[in-house]
Amino acid sequence: MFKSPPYLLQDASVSRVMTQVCLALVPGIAVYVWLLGPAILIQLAVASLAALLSEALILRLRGKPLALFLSDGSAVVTAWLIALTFPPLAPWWLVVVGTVFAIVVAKHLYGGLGQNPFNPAMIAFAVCIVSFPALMSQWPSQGLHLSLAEQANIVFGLMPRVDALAGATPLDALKTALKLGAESGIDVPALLANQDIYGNFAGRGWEWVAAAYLLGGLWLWLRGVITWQVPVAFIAALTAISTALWVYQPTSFASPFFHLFSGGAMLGAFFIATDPVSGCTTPRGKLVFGAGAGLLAYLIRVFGGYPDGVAFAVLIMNICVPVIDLFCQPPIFGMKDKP
Amino acid sequence: MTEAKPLSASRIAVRTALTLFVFVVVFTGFLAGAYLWTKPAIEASAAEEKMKLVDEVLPRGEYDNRLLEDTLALPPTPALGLDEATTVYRARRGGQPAALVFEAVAPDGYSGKIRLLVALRADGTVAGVRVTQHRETPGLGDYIEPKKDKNKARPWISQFNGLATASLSPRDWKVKKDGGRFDANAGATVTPRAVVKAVFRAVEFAAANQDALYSREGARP
Amino acid sequence: MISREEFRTIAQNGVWKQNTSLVQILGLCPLLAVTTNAVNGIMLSLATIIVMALANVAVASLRNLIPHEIRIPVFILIVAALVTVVDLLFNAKLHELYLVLGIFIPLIVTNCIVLARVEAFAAKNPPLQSTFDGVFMGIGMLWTLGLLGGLRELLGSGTLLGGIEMVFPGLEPLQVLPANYPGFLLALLPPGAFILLGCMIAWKNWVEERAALRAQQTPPAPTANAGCH
Amino acid sequence: MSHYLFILVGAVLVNNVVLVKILGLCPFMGVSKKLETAYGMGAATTFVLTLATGASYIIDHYLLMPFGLEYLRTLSFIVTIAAIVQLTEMVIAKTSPSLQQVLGIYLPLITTNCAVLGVPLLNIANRYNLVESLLFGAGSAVGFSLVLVLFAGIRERIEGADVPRHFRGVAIAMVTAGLMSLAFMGFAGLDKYQ
Amino acid sequence: MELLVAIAIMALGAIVLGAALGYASVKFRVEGDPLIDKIDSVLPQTQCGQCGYPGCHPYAEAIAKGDAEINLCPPGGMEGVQKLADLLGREVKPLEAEEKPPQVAIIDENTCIGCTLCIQACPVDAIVGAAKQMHTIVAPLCTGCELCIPPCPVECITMEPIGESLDNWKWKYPVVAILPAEKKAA
Amino acid sequence: MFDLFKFKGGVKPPTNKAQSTTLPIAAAPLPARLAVPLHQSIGGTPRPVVKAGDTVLKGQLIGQADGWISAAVHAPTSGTVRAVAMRVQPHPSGLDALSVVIEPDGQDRWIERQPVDYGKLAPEDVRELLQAAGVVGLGGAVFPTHGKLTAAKSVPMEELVINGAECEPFITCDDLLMRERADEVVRGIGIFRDLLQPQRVLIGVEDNKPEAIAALEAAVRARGESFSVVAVPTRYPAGGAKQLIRVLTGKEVPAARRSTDLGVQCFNVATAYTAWRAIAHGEPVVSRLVTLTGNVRQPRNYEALIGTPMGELLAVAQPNPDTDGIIMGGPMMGFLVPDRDAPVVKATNCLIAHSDRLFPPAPPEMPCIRCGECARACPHELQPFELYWFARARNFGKTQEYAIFDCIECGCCSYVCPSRIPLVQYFRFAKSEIWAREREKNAADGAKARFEFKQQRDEREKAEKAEKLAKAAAAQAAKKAAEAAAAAAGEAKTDPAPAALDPETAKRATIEAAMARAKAQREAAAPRNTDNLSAEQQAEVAAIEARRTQAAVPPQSHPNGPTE
Ligand SMILES: Cc1cc2nc3c(=O)[nH]c(=O)nc-3n(C[C@H](O)[C@H](O)[C@H](O)COP(=O)(O)O)c2cc1C
Ligand SMILES: Cc1cc2nc3c(=O)[nH]c(=O)nc-3n(C[C@H](O)[C@H](O)[C@H](O)COP(=O)(O)O)c2cc1C
Ligand SMILES: Cc1cc2nc3c(=O)[nH]c(=O)nc-3n(C[C@H](O)[C@H](O)[C@H](O)COP(=O)(O)O)c2cc1C
Ligand SMILES: Cc1cc2nc3c(=O)[nH]c(=O)nc-3n(C[C@H](O)[C@H](O)[C@H](O)CO)c2cc1C
Ligand code: SF4
Ligand code: SF4
Ligand code: SF4
Ligand code: SF4
Ligand code: FES
Repeated sequence: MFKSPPYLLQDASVSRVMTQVCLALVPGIAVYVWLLGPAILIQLAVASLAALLSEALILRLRGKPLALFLSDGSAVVTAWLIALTFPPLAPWWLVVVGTVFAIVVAKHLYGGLGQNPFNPAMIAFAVCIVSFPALMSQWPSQGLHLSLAEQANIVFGLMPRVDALAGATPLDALKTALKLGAESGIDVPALLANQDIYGNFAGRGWEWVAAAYLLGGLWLWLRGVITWQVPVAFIAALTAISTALWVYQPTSFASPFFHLFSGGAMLGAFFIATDPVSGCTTPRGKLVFGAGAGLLAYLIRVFGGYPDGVAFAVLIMNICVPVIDLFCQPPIFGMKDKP
Repeated sequence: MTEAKPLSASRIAVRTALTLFVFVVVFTGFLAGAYLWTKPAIEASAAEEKMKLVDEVLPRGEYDNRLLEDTLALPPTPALGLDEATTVYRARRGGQPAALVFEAVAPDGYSGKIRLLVALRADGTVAGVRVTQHRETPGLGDYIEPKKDKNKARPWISQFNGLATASLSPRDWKVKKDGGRFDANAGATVTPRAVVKAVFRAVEFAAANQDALYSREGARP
Repeated sequence: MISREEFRTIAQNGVWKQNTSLVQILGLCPLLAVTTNAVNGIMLSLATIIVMALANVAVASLRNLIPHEIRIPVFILIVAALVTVVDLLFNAKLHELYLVLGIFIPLIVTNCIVLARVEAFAAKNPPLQSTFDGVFMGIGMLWTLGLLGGLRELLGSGTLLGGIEMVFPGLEPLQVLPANYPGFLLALLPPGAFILLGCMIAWKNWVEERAALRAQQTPPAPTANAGCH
Repeated sequence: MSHYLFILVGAVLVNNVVLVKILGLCPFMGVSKKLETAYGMGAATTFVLTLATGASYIIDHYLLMPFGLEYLRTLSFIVTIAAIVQLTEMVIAKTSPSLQQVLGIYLPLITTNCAVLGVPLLNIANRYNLVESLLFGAGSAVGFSLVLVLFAGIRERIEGADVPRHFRGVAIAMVTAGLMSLAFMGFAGLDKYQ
Repeated sequence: MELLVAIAIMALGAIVLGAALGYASVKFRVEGDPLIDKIDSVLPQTQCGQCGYPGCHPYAEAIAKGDAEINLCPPGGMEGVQKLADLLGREVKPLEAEEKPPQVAIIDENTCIGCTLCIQACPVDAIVGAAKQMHTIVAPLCTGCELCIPPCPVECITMEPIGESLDNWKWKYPVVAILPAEKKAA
Repeated sequence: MFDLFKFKGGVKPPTNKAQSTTLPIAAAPLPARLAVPLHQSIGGTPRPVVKAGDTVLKGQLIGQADGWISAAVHAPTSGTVRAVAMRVQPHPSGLDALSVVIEPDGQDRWIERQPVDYGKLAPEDVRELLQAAGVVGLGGAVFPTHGKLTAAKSVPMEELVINGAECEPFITCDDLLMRERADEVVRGIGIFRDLLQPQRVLIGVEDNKPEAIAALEAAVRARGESFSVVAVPTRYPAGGAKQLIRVLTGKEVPAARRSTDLGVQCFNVATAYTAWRAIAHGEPVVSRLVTLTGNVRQPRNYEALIGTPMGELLAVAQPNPDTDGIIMGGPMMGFLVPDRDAPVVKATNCLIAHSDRLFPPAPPEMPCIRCGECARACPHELQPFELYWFARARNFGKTQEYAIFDCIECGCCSYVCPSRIPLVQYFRFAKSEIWAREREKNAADGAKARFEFKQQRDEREKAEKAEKLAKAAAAQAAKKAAEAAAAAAGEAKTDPAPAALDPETAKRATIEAAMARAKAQREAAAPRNTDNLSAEQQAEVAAIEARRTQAAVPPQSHPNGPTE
């Protein structure tokens, strides 16, 4: 018997933490299915399966206990976040490539759970958007209603990828429109007035999905799974910069509301930037991390080459984590008056 | 090594400088020799390189002058999207103007400028267009380059071949999605829009200044 | 002259044991930048081999004439002169490839391998050994660049020997994977280069570990005899 | 004015010498095991690189171009750079033994840092004028130092990770550099107004 | 002509740079090598000579000069090799000899003839005694280098591993509960 | 009411205190044999003053304090000393240490006790009395109390904090002490107050002990003292001295400083009680209150003699059959005693009968997910996961950068960790490695200094010898010159050297055998690394060899050496 003090332990476990994250995603997924169709469920299943299988394989190769690590739930969280950030009708192999890359390269080459410096789900997204930009920017066009079977057929390549499905997310559409520039006579308010695409205040349908993520995120915070610093800093930074530019030139920049409720902003603020493993851990570091991610996300989505910037923003901040944490160490007991 | 008594700094400096001098003289001489020896070959292959590009936009058979030597220096021309000086090549057949080969830039590609080489015949038809430099997204926007285009038989860029500019209205110079006559790959219309717009502007500019371009004194053979 | 044994060590070191890319971790820039296909990598390696061999000869022969304090500038001078000659040759004879390789031909000068070998080997050894050293170091570089280039090409576009037409006009690249292979673009981009090189280094570690294990399992005969009862 | 800003941002982030242009990798890999050395190497490289771009611009414009001697660029640049490095080394050794202790073994490596020759050559390819060249040079150097320091931070952390045996050391560092480079692709397009 | 211009210009550069370098090499010459001290501070200061050098400092000099590998000091153990590798940026190499547990020398008091040979041999003055008197080793001072063993004419010195006591007891590395699922690699 | 401050972190494990507070304190039965360790407090190990066979009386000195930071040890009962030998210790290592084994005679006869009126004594004398009585901190650190009873010179003593918090689950000995012996506790506090002269005296008791608070308040009132009895919120580790000081005074004592530098000092209530008994009754510390609880049928507090074997003591509380170990201390900071024969010592406040039912084994350790729970729980506001990360990788330099020595090993971090990492174990491991390294480094520095000194000495001796030789040669030359001058005719001269050598060669033969053996051994050891040495090195080795051969000369003048 090997036991070490303390002999009392609180009732907590990694799998419980991960389960709570999954639970918190459920409202978002429900709204997603309700407004945008059930394809996302297929993707969630494909991603989870791919994640668990690749994790099992690599655990075996590394001679680690399978059951213990497969049941920790972290691979499922990664898989779900991958599925939720990929286009719902992306071909199944795209999701699999992303997930396997995330689990094998981004996670297990660094030793697995808890040791990866980069957010695996975002690595998956980045790898796929860089490698397969066409497939990663095909979102179902608005008002496209397909049955579950049809959607499954598209995902599994049994049905041609009709052009009708090559819509763009609100962010992408806005960006494309802006690229045409002043000469095309399009200004942002006019564009956003289009209810069909932009719905009430962000992308049609998307705004409610984002709102549900917000709700789930708040629940996570209440449960103590995440702390307030990252989401608050992320949202504050995104709001600040988008408000500033919007006030400065409302014809070319969208409102902060639009930016908060479109794309991956809410998911990013509450579920992705908060990844404890790859994010900052000191309280002040978390503020810097969140603010940096929010700022970069805006810059990339508005001025950069990719329709949404959350993934790259988080990855770029991941790079800075060790240095940020180094400079943000909180003072320890009894040393508060000294810097 | 000789452990002689330390020399003064200036003595050492002179000694080092001289040694280095000798080495430099020897090796520079060697290099200069090599340069002079390869110079003709390099110039030839540079010319050949240029001709290869020109050949892609303008068939050899359509002119009989030494095109690379019949050039005109063009100052920075906003109409061509150019903010630096370039060269216009003038093809003639039997001394008569045959075609102009010149550069143009589409400034509003998906990720920056797209450089084009355009050949416009004297009769107002487009002989061909080639992309010479771009940073469009690989796998998405790069089909404007025939090498990368999945459609090998009829690459996208070949749509410009033989277009009679006079018969087109400005409304036609658009991608189909915007109501024009040019195809574009679904999901990547920013790039073709930019190219089409740039070609249109370039062709208009050349057509308007045709006389001057053919006749202005440049380097003639 | 050079003994067989010496030759073997030089060859082994260059090609495997002291492989510049996988062990010394030098000369990484060309290794990663030009290996979007095997041909580029191989051609640049050939250029490097030429430079390295000639530079080693030159330095080894002149080593006694070079004063210590300007040792490095003179070495660099020699290397730079050779590189420029190679640059001019590529420009003249393989112009297309010259354009593709771009600044990486002049950058052979700063390729750490060249200077490292000049400093570490040629400056201390006679010309013949130095030449071999340069050549084998180059061969080590050649196969790694070729392999990495091939891997990236295959993963990225499903072909092999892309760009061969620039060296041998008339030859065509091989389409290895099915034509509708979507192409894993990442492999052709810098991140793919880094990651694949990381995997190659891990692969070399694995091979060496296996070799070491095998050597342990089959110990030399006398020890085995002594070990049994 | 904003044109200069874009050159600078482009050089530091969008076209980062190490992660995008793939230059200067040997010191990037070699001197990033510890944050401390990374700071020093970054500083030294910034100094040398900025100086090298200035010097090579002057050499190119006032010595080589007037006489049509462009083919001597490589030779003259690199010899000048080597001399600058050696001078720096001597001055540091004399004036700051502590800096020498940290950098002593690495300073000579700067000569063989591709970035130091590559950036001046890129300057010429981009037809930058003196101010632009210096900005691009300094920007590249800052970009180099920045990623070097961040990379060192990550490597220090990975030291403690349970990395699979064969990947320990350089291999995982290489993978990390790859993922950093992937992240840096996010900056793509931020300099497109240049 | 072109050739001459090229040579002239380069020669000019060469003279300027050469002069600057030569001048600087004299003006900025530094004495001594702080590296040696750094290396020396990493070595265990056992002064046992097992590295093949007469003491730690000479070994440090040899390493600094590049004449010696960093893996020759058995008392330093793998940890020492690691530290040297970190300091010098060299590759870690396995130690030349196997590591020994810490030990002290003990003199068998009944056999000792008081010859003082071991006193002369001990590099760290850990042996006390006078001629013809029984000698004793001051255990806390003994570095366990074994240098006193060979000179003893009557073989009365033996090495004993240092046992565990409450004073030097250490908490062990926590047993990692995660074991391979399948049989551990034999 | 009293304004309380807060400390960050902390946890609230189930307290499990009710079980052992139902019955009053009882006296534990006299065991058959007592093993009293000499080292029972921080500081120097007391020197034994008895030997096997001596008879001792209860309270008789058996270990004399060694130095100022050390406290005396006394016989817990009357009887015979059976041995002064190595016996197993109540220590996680299970190692032995010097103990006095006493066989009780069953009469429990006290030596003559001398109560004193400390008011008439100089403060130094009171401190000496306390040291002689073996009064040490009973809160767990067992620091000799007299050592803590001096105020800092530069800082006025503002608060005396009395620690009755008893925050660890299961433990109730201080609670019962305060309930039943509040008066003596208050009188003991009075001694401390008189010695330290603080402006305020604050008695901190966790608010889950209302009876104790009431008893103390009554006692304070009865004595007419001005001490404040303060109920502090129940949260582990509110009883840690630094936390309690923080809660009561708002002061944070950094790890590197003493609390007296901030004008505060802290004592445990039991320490105050023993101090009073020692001064006012002349009774040295020979017993203490021990809570017997956990997997037992009858949890209760006992007054147990120091040296009682733990297994024997626990049996009094009737452990359940599935008991498979004894935890000394609480479940948070205590440890499983490796041997049931380990004795009760002054630090033993509680014995918990352990069973897997009561303390289920932790699920397997998972990797740290950096969730930060531990950092939020750490009362010292450290970053336990960073400490863990570097301790696990054996990067001890980094653990020190992250202030590992500020960790008080309270176990809060391990308690909350969802990955079930035994964090504290990693920290203990890292700390003891760092200490070991420190020891090694000191040893190496010493060795280096001695080596250099020896080298210098050798140099000097060589120089002296050379000088002597030169002088001798000069003298001889002079002599020869004189001789030559005298024998002007130029006689053939004889060389005296061979003659001088002759007797030595003869003597050498006597120990030839020994020398041969030594040589063979030396040669067996020599060849290492000597073949590729540079010329100078070889010269140096040769010089060393030469020195050795030279050194071999002196004993040769004592041919009978080997047979001695
Ligand atoms: C990463 C990424 C890169 C893209 N690159 C290009 C490109 O190079 N060229 C292009 O025309 N569209 C590109 N797009 C697509 C545009 O954002 C936009 O969706 C598309 O051009 C609109 O085409 P549509 O009008 O056919 O929907 C890219 C999209 C993404 C997500
Ligand atoms: C070498 C040493 C000297 C000490 N000297 C004093 C002292 O002069 N005054 C004092 O109040 N405490 C002194 N202490 C005690 C500690 O500061 C601390 O109060 C004691 O360990 C109780 O703390 P704890 O039980 O909270 O761990 C000393 C400790 C050590 C190790
Ligand atoms: C985590 C922790 C918890 C502690 N809990 C208590 C406690 O509940 N009661 C107590 O008297 N001492 C406790 N101590 C010991 C005190 O820190 C301190 O040593 C003691 O109060 C000083 O008094 P003493 O010298 O009289 O023992 C604890 C120490 C630590 C590190
Ligand atoms: C609050 C929270 C957020 C998480 N976010 C992510 C995420 O964005 N991407 C991901 O791959 N895993 C995420 N995980 C799961 C897990 O931490 C991740 O797989 C680790 O990086 C694997 O080592 C999250 C877990 C928690 C508790
Ligand atoms: S082996 Fe190590 S301890 Fe012994 S002398 Fe050499 S360096 Fe010193
Ligand atoms: S006593 Fe012997 S083993 Fe110990 S230090 Fe001296 S020579 Fe070495
Ligand atoms: S509580 Fe455990 S898992 Fe969480 S950060 Fe701390 S050590 Fe890591
Ligand atoms: S054991 Fe140490 S690190 Fe853990 S909570 Fe307590 S003080 Fe903090
Ligand atoms: S090859 Fe570029 S720095 Fe070494």
